[in-house]
Amino acid sequence: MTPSLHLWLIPILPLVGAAINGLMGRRCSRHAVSGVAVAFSGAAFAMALWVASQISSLSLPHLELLSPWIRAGNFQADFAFFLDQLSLLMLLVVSGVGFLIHLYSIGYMWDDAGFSRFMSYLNLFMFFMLTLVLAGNYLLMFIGWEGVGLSSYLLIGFWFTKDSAASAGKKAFIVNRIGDFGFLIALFLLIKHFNTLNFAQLFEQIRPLQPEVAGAGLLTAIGLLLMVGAAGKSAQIPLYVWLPDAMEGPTPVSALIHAATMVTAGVYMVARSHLIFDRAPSALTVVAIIGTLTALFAATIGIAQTDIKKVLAYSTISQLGYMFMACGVAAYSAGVFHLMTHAFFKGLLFLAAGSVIHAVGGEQDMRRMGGLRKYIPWTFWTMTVATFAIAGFPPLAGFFSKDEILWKAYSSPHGSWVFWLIGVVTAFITSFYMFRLWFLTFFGEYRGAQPSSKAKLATEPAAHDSHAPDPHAHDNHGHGHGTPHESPMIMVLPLAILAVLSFVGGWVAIGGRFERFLAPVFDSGLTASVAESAAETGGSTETLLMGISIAAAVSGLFLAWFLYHRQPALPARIAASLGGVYTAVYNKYYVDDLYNTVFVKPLLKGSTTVLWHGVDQAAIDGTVNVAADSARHVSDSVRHMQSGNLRSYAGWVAAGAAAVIAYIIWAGVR
Amino acid sequence: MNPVATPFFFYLLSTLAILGGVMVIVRRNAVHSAIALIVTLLSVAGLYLMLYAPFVAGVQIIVYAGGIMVLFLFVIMLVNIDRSMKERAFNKQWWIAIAAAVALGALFVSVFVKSKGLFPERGLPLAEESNTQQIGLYLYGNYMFAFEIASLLLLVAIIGAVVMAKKRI
Amino acid sequence: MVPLSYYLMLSGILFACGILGFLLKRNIITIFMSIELMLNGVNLSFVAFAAHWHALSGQVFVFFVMVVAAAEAAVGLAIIIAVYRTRETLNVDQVNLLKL
Amino acid sequence: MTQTIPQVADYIRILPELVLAFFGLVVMVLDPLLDDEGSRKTLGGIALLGALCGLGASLWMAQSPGLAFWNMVRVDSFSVFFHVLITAIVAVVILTSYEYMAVQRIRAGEYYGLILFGAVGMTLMSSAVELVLIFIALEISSISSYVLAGFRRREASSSESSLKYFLLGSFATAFFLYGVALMFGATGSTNITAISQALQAKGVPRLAYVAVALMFVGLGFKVASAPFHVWTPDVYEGAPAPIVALMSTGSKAAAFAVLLRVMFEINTPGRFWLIWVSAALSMTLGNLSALVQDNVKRLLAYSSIAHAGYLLVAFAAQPGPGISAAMFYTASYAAMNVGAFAVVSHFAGAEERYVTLADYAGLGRRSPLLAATLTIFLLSLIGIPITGGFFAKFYVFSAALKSGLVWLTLIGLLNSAIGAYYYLRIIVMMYMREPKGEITVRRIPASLGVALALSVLATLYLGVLPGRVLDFALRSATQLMQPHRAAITPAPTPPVGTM
Repeated sequence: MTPSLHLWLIPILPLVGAAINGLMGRRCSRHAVSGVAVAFSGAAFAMALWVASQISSLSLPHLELLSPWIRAGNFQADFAFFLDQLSLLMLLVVSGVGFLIHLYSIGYMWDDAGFSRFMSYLNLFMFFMLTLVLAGNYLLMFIGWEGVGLSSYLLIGFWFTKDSAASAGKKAFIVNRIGDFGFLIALFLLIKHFNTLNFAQLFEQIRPLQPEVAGAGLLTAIGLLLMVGAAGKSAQIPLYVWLPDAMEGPTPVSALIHAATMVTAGVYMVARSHLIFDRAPSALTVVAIIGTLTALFAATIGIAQTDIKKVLAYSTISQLGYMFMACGVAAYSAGVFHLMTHAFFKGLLFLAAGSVIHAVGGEQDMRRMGGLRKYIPWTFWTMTVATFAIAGFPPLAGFFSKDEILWKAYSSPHGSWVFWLIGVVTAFITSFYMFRLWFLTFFGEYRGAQPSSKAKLATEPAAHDSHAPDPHAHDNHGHGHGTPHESPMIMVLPLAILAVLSFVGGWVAIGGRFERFLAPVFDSGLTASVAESAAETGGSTETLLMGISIAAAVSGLFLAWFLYHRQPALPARIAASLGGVYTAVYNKYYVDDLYNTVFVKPLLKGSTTVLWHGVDQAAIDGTVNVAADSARHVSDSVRHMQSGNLRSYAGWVAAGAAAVIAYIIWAGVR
Repeated sequence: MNPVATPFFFYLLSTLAILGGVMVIVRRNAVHSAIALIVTLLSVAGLYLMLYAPFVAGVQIIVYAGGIMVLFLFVIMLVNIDRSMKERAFNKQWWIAIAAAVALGALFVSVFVKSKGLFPERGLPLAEESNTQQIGLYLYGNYMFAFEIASLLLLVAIIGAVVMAKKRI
Repeated sequence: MVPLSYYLMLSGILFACGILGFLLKRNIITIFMSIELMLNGVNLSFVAFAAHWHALSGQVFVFFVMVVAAAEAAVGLAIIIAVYRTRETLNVDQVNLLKL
Repeated sequence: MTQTIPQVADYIRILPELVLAFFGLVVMVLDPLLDDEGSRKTLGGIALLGALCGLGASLWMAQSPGLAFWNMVRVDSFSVFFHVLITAIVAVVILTSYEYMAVQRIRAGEYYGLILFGAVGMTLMSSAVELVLIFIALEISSISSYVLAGFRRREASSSESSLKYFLLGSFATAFFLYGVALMFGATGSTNITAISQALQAKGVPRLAYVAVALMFVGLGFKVASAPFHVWTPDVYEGAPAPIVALMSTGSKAAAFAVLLRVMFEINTPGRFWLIWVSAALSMTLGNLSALVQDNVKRLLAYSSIAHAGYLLVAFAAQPGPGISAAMFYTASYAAMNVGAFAVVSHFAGAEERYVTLADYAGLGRRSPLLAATLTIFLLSLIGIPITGGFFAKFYVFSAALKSGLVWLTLIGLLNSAIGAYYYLRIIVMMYMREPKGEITVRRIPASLGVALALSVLATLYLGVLPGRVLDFALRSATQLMQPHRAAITPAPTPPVGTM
């Protein structure tokens, strides 16, 4: 028996922080509150690092049984924590990124009236997320799962005086509930057939099972239901609708919950359940298809967005799609790898976006930004790293993970060139909209509000993206307008660290080290191993495909540069050349125009009208709204059963009795 | 065979009971309904006698007809009877009510008709002479606890009645 | 000898009469009387079954039903008086403050 | 017929009832000697003491399981479970009433007396194994709640609620009684064990089916399951809030105990689809009607109908996991609902003026503690993990799916999604809306604080460490299943009637 690591301390630490801040934060100074919040999340991170350092002396998977929990009949679930390479990785990512975002939030939320409440919620979120990651059985995992949903609801609705924030929070909550049913039913099925939810015993029972090739079967059903749960939490088609709305929350929340950690819980869950999926090929295919479609779909919507956070939100959905694509082709380690790098660069993107928003006084519309690189150099440079990383430029982190996924999508026995092709197209679009964002925000001229005379350049990092700030907050509205200004050090520091990670984070995979690290976890226990069949293709094809994906990234950059950096000057040049020569330059513009009308405009238009307005808003939101309306309608008519008249009530009872007796006579006769 | 249990008496008493029951429903005046109900109660008491249950028959007359119905009449007198009389006796959905009740009644009756075979006649009557004594033994023997706890029920009823009928609390 | 099922049918009819009265009448007191009618139907079948099974426990049960009926009558009529005090009516259709 | 004197053990097996009745009598005797203020303070204290002594007596009673008073009462884990649950509920309700009665300025002597007497009925329902006794106990608890519902004497709505409850309650009781009569006719006995033996030995006569249906009507009414639920919203709206807490948890728990005994110990024939349909209807109707409700008391009434539906799902499942899941659900529902109504009764103020959803706007700011506790209860009602409501639903649906009730599980889960919406409405109101008007929220008095703390602790305990309670429930379930199996002499006929 390996020595106890006291893993339970890791989630408990942030909980203590949350409790302290929640109960006493109101009465303490902001310094004390931030000290507590950072100290406890930092302690969790330190603990995680310590655990990582002990790993060589452990036999993984390492199971820590805290106490028996439920032993009802032959069903059992324990308070147990489960540490293997996968959960260790998740642990490090969650606590590390979480810690950085705690730091950042201190600066960002400093002047908000609900500062202590915010910090308390963040800590609470960390508690649930770490529980989810470390859970030794599905039940504990589900508790963390629901808990992160709850804290996400609290944090999205943080500026609850805003109607949109409140309803966004509610939407997130309810859509997530739908996904949770899938998860719950899957758990019930597991209980029914395996009588346990503990990972160790459960997987022991599943391991000897053979794959269900013909399609339908118990494991397929469980896999599909788990995928429903994952789709809800990780914002996949068709349950992604809540994530863009969730951007109503404060930006650090978007970074922590809706980019780096919580939304990846679905991927983690699928990876954790890989033994089930390995034996359910049709469920796996569904996962891959959903992931691929989501990746493409969300990316195309991302093109048409003008709100900087919405672009990032759709980008998150799209990147999550990549991860599911990887899981769907049974390349779990690739998916988890992308999960990790994505946590770095997307967390960074959101934090940098927050810094931008903060710099321009709460403006989120990219059309009213521009030229910001002069004003906020730190933000600019870190954002640049992140943008290149997400676009997949070597040697940044995103390149390695995305390339790995694309390669696996092509070469895996579960994969197909279709997945690869869509993946590459998506990579191109991703690169395009990210650089569009980059150019619009940082290059050209500043198109925002002009500096006003009374603008103060005080460090005013308050809740600028709250359009209707909490009335109890300080007067934090209006100060921000003026010349864009850099954020305080405490916000810049996390940016810098994440930038470094986004840069070097992918290097761990060089030479397949990452895959080997996770290999013991993802051993499918089946005879036909993924790795063997992949090895035979290898070599030149891989290099070729890698080249294509780099080319896609570069062309995305080029197109964005062409349209959003060069084109802004277009009107002026036309004016200059009005009376003059039709030069090659003009001709080039003609081509540009043609190109524009033939390719870009339809794409944009299609993206806007068909996908965004049509599918996203009308079809899916519409369905949700119609469902809500009709429920309300039915509710109103059902309510009229309650006429208040005693005799009609007695009539219901009598009619019910008549029905019951009639049925039972019929049943008795039968 | 016990001479009392003749079909003639059964038909007479059951006709009276049903008539009383119908009159309870159709009369507008609450006092008339109450009197019709007393007729039903008395004829049911007669039927109890035919079923070898003199004690229950006695209790039926004393408690029901004598106690409960007097209470009813008393309350009818207490409240303003004129106004209640003028109102229409039936509500508008009378046919739904009739349908539901008739359906229920038909269901019961059909069950009993069909279950006729299930209940073969048993010749031995219960001992009528010692009936009261036997019931007394039951009440203070096996049913002692139920009998005691029934007193608590009556206590609750008394408290409840006092609370609800008090002018102010 | 009258067969058992005749008694049972009579009890069913009385019970149905009670239901009918409950559903039809507007005066709260007569509605309450209908409940007594239903209880009588029940009692009759108890006594009939007691005769059938030669089991006195059926008659004892009837005794307890009567106790309960008396208790209910006392409380019920008091409640009716309380309602009458606040509403000045015994029409059940007008007692509908609470609805929807 | 045995003519012996009851033994000491017999009295120990009804000790909680004796203790509760004794304290009820003390309250009634002291009532005339005290003025209004004294009646509220002293008698409330005595009643609380009574409930606590009842709780202690229930635990003591657990030491001597067995039959008492010639097969009238059976003390087993099952009845101990409900005794403890009900006395605990009563204690919390009394704590809640302590302040409520002062605010409403109602003389409290009879009030506490009736609560204690009603508790006698409720506890007795869970241990009685003779239909006579079940019936009398049911009536004791019903009659006291009829009267308690009308205790806000200055309000017309309260007496209306009392009247509706009374008339419909008696109506339903008549159905229950008719069912008992037919069961007696079918088996020749009114003792549950004897009935179950008779049904197993001789096959199931058609009459027994009808009897089960009629008993189900009566008990379905008491537990507020569709389509016999119509009385619930009206009665809950008019009745005093602490009494609603008692009715929706205590009376309901007792009625469920009877239903469990009747359904499972008798192993009633033909129950499956009855329960199935009733469960599905209750969940759907309850949740749908609650969606547009603006009165919080009514909303919680509809929610209580929905929860009766979830609970009935467990009844449709296999007996073993089903009974234990139902018991666990009853306990956790009691914890959260008593708490929720405690908050409602505190917030309602004099004459229960503030009970609409709009009144709750901004409660999070005006009284953070009150809002936070209510939030915990509402989250539990939704079924969020680490609250009792989660495991309650979890066990019920897991039991249902284990028994292959896929559709019922799906309906239930879908319903709990709909349900989340209207509970969230309250939470959103409390935290995300500006307070309107100047509703002054009184400070939380010590008694209510204790009541809330107990409910919160119970809710969280059941949500974090459900193991012990569930274990106990499972053992009770096996005990409940055993006696008639053990008592049956090996009969040649196979068990009949399960459809």
